[in-house]
Amino acid sequence: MNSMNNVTTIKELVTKKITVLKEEVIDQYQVSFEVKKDDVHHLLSVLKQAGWRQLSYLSAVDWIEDNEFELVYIVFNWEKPVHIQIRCRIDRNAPTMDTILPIYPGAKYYEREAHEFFGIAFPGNDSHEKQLILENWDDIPPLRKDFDPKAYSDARFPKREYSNDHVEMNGQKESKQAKREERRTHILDLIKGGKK
Amino acid sequence: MMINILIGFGVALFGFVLQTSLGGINRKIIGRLQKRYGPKWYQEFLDIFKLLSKRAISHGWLFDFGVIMALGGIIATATFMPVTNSIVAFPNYDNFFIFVYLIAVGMLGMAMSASGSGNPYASIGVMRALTTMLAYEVPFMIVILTIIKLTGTSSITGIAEFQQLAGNNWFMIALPLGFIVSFMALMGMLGKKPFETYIAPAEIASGPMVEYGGKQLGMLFIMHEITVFIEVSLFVHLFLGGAENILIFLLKYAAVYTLVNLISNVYGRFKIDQVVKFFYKWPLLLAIVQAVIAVYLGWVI
Amino acid sequence: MKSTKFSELTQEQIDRKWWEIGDFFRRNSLWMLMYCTGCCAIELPPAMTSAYDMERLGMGPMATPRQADVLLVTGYLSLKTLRRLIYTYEQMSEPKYIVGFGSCTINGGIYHDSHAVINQLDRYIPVDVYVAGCMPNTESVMNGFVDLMTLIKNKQANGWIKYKENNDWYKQNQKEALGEVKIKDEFHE
Amino acid sequence: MRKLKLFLGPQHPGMHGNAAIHMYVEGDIIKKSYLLPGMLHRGFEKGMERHSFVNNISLIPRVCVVEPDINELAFAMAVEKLADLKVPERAEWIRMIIMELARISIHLMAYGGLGGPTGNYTLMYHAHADRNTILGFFERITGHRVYHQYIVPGGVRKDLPNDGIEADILDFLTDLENRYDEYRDLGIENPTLLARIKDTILLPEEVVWELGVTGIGMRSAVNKPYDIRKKMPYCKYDEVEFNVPVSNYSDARSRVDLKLKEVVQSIRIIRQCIDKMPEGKVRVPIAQGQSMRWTVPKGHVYSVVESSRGEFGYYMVSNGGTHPYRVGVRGASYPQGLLGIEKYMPGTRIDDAALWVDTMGVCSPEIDR
Repeated sequence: MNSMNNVTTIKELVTKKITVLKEEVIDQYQVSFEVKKDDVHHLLSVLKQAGWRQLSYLSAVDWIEDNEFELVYIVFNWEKPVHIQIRCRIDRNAPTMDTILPIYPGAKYYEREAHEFFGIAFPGNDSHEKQLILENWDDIPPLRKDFDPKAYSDARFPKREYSNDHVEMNGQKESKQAKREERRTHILDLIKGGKK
Repeated sequence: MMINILIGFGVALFGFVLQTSLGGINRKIIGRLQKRYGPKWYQEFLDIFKLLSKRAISHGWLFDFGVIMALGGIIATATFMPVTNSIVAFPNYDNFFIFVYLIAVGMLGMAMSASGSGNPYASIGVMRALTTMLAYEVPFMIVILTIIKLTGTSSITGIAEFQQLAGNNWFMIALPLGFIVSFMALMGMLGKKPFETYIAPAEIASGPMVEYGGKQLGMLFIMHEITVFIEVSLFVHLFLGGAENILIFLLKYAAVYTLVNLISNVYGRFKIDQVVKFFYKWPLLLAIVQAVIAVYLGWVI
Repeated sequence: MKSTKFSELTQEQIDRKWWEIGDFFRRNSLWMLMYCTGCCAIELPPAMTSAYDMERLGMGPMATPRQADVLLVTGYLSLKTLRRLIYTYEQMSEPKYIVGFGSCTINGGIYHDSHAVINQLDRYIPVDVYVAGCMPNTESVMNGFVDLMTLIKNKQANGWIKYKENNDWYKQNQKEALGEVKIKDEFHE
Repeated sequence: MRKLKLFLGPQHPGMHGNAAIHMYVEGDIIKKSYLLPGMLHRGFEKGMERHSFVNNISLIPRVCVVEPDINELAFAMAVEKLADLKVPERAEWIRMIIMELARISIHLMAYGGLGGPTGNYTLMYHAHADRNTILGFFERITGHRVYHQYIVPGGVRKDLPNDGIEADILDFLTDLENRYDEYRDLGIENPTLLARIKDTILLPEEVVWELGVTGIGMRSAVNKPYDIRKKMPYCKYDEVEFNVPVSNYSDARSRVDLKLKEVVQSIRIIRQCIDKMPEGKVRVPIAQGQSMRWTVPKGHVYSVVESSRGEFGYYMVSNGGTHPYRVGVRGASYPQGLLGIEKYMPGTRIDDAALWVDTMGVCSPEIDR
């Protein structure tokens, strides 16, 4: 199959140049490479020259148990339609990653957003520290796993108090089942002619 | 004198009522064209009185004074307006140039007040309104001067009577090119769609009116209705042969205003530079050609 | 003594009569502000255009807050929007009304646990009519507007008076949620 | 000349979403501009981590308000890839019908939206009237007008109703096709509108590659059928015939023109779908009644669909639990909305700012999330 060929050529292209920690073929249109932090820029520029000219997505995943952030770069080539995920782990305590702006200028706002939601610094991208989506944010970056939005919301935004509870919890009031049963027996009684 | 002034105010009131109800009816007609039911015919009255019933916010005395000046100037202009040949408040003063100068007072008041609000969108809107005015005035004036040259008078009733005396030979037919030019100019004056540039809600958030609300906006709406009345009835008198009685006036007035609305309904709006370029291209050329044909060659039907 | 009291009373009555006449005009010509704060705004175009045609009730979109009578809070309010909404509401000329759309304005709705969305709109600005649902049908949107008209007729749509009388309470709540209400947003540059 | 700072939005009739453009103007020319996003931020990505895979079905359509179905499909495809679910064939065809109906409705809305900045409101009313008919079809099929929650992992929620909906859809499409020329005359063939949209708001090819613009913006500039539906077909797009309209000169007019041409192609696709649709099941049961305990195997996947504005993707990470570990949304209008406005809006006039946003297809909810 033609599109499977694409995947194999990519594999050859990538493994020839860079040591890949882990590779995965998700399906015929998608492959994933996990590489070392220092290799990302090299790999991205190799891929860009090979035709993967579009940066589709850039974000991070918070692996709090490993105490690491995982950065994900997804690039795409319209001629050989394969999405390539490039993932690398960085330290969670002082997360920094050099910007990829020289390679993909479109990454500017993705990096700014990653800084806002994860607190990852991107030296080289001079606007990465400005606020983008949040305003006057005063807590830890909200997409980190140790941030609890429910607690934040409870503390900041009071909930509406309802004077009577319209949600029937099981057990406290008679259940719908019992009511239905009662109605049924009542109707049966009527049919039988119990009340006269 | 007193009675003349009373008739003058009567004309202004008549113009307001006429234009407001016709505006509502036109909104309904346009609603039908847009596949919907449309508002009530008296919706414009409700809107204006609602605005007058609201509380006002002031942005300084210039802002308030400008609105009053605009409304006063326009009412003063309307008092000079002949409705039919016989209903004229000041019979010898219904000169065309009086309207040109008095309308400027109203416009100036509005421009002053809008700039006094301090909103940048308002000043952009005022600038655009003045630019549009500069654009349509030139071809329009050439056509009007042709008419004045032909009739030998600049009195509105005089021009209307001239047309009626010539066997209802309206200037609409006698000066076809001039009619087309001044119809475009009328659409520019009324701020109808291809030339709606100075209102342009999606660009500059309704331009000069951006800071108005409540009573001031209500007054500006009244002013706008009377301005439309003045401009459309000027057009009726100059090109459609005026009116012998009030029924004919209403008919002609409604026809012109509805036509303007129908045309503007299917158009988008130009940018301000396109408005200027447009008016300085074909209408100006047509107006000059018309003037040459009519005045020097004398080819008037 | 008696006569002055009598005349005062008539003045009040006259004012009330005027207010009632004003109410007639106000409820028949509600101009709404074109501000799409959230996702329920997607049901406004059908309400405005041919299918339901809001204009037959005298309602129409207006460009700026000064000109508008009704503020439609269409859906969830993130903190950033709430700040702008307060600016907008305070710019509108009185009498002014607010219609809250969707469950999100009532109790947070589907975003009740979000870090960015407030839960209860009427703590920050007064609301006259709520339209429930996520998202409310166009029929219920139109019904909400008719309800607002009835409320104006019955003199119950007085949220703007409440906002003036309890201004301290509202300001306090706004401050709790937003920190400083009026900020300069130059820091985004 | 005095430099003014102007705010286009958030409360401005020219902005269609809740976002603001701050611009510095000299005369009528914009010298500097940037988007102020975030007014529709709801913390979606965090919210999805807090809901189970099944509960997320009701949350996801709300990411992009004007076009909810692409979210449902992208999410469902991501979960299906992770959990290795095989979707019944009929469900794939029904999904395609829904997607293409949604595409027609969003293109009509965008085309009518052209009437806003240019002032041709008649166009807007007509387009919205037709869009409302499509919303009516959605209500009959799914029970909801806007947020359908219809495309779920494993198929679609229920079968098409048995009241002749196919015939009604075909009738409507024929009607729409008959009025296609009328639409063009009212909109992009209209001389006053042409003056506004022709040769303005250019998007050259190198800018497309620099920003990463996809969808109609890209296809109008590079003259190649770069469409996800063609390049990496999902559903049954490889079994239907359709063209991808392209052009090599991207101004506002050609982008709107492509939208209208895509409507024609969508009509073609829906006709084929209704023709070829087999009978059968529409859903594989996923959780067997235990929706809170249904786990999805470990993995990470990026699933894309072609939205009306371009490539719309979900990046999903599962750690083998009941909840997704991380969901990232790639909004289709992210590149042109943020970087595009900052870099390429300066130089245009204030008149064109609203038109810029409109024809580039900037959808603020998917930028903010």
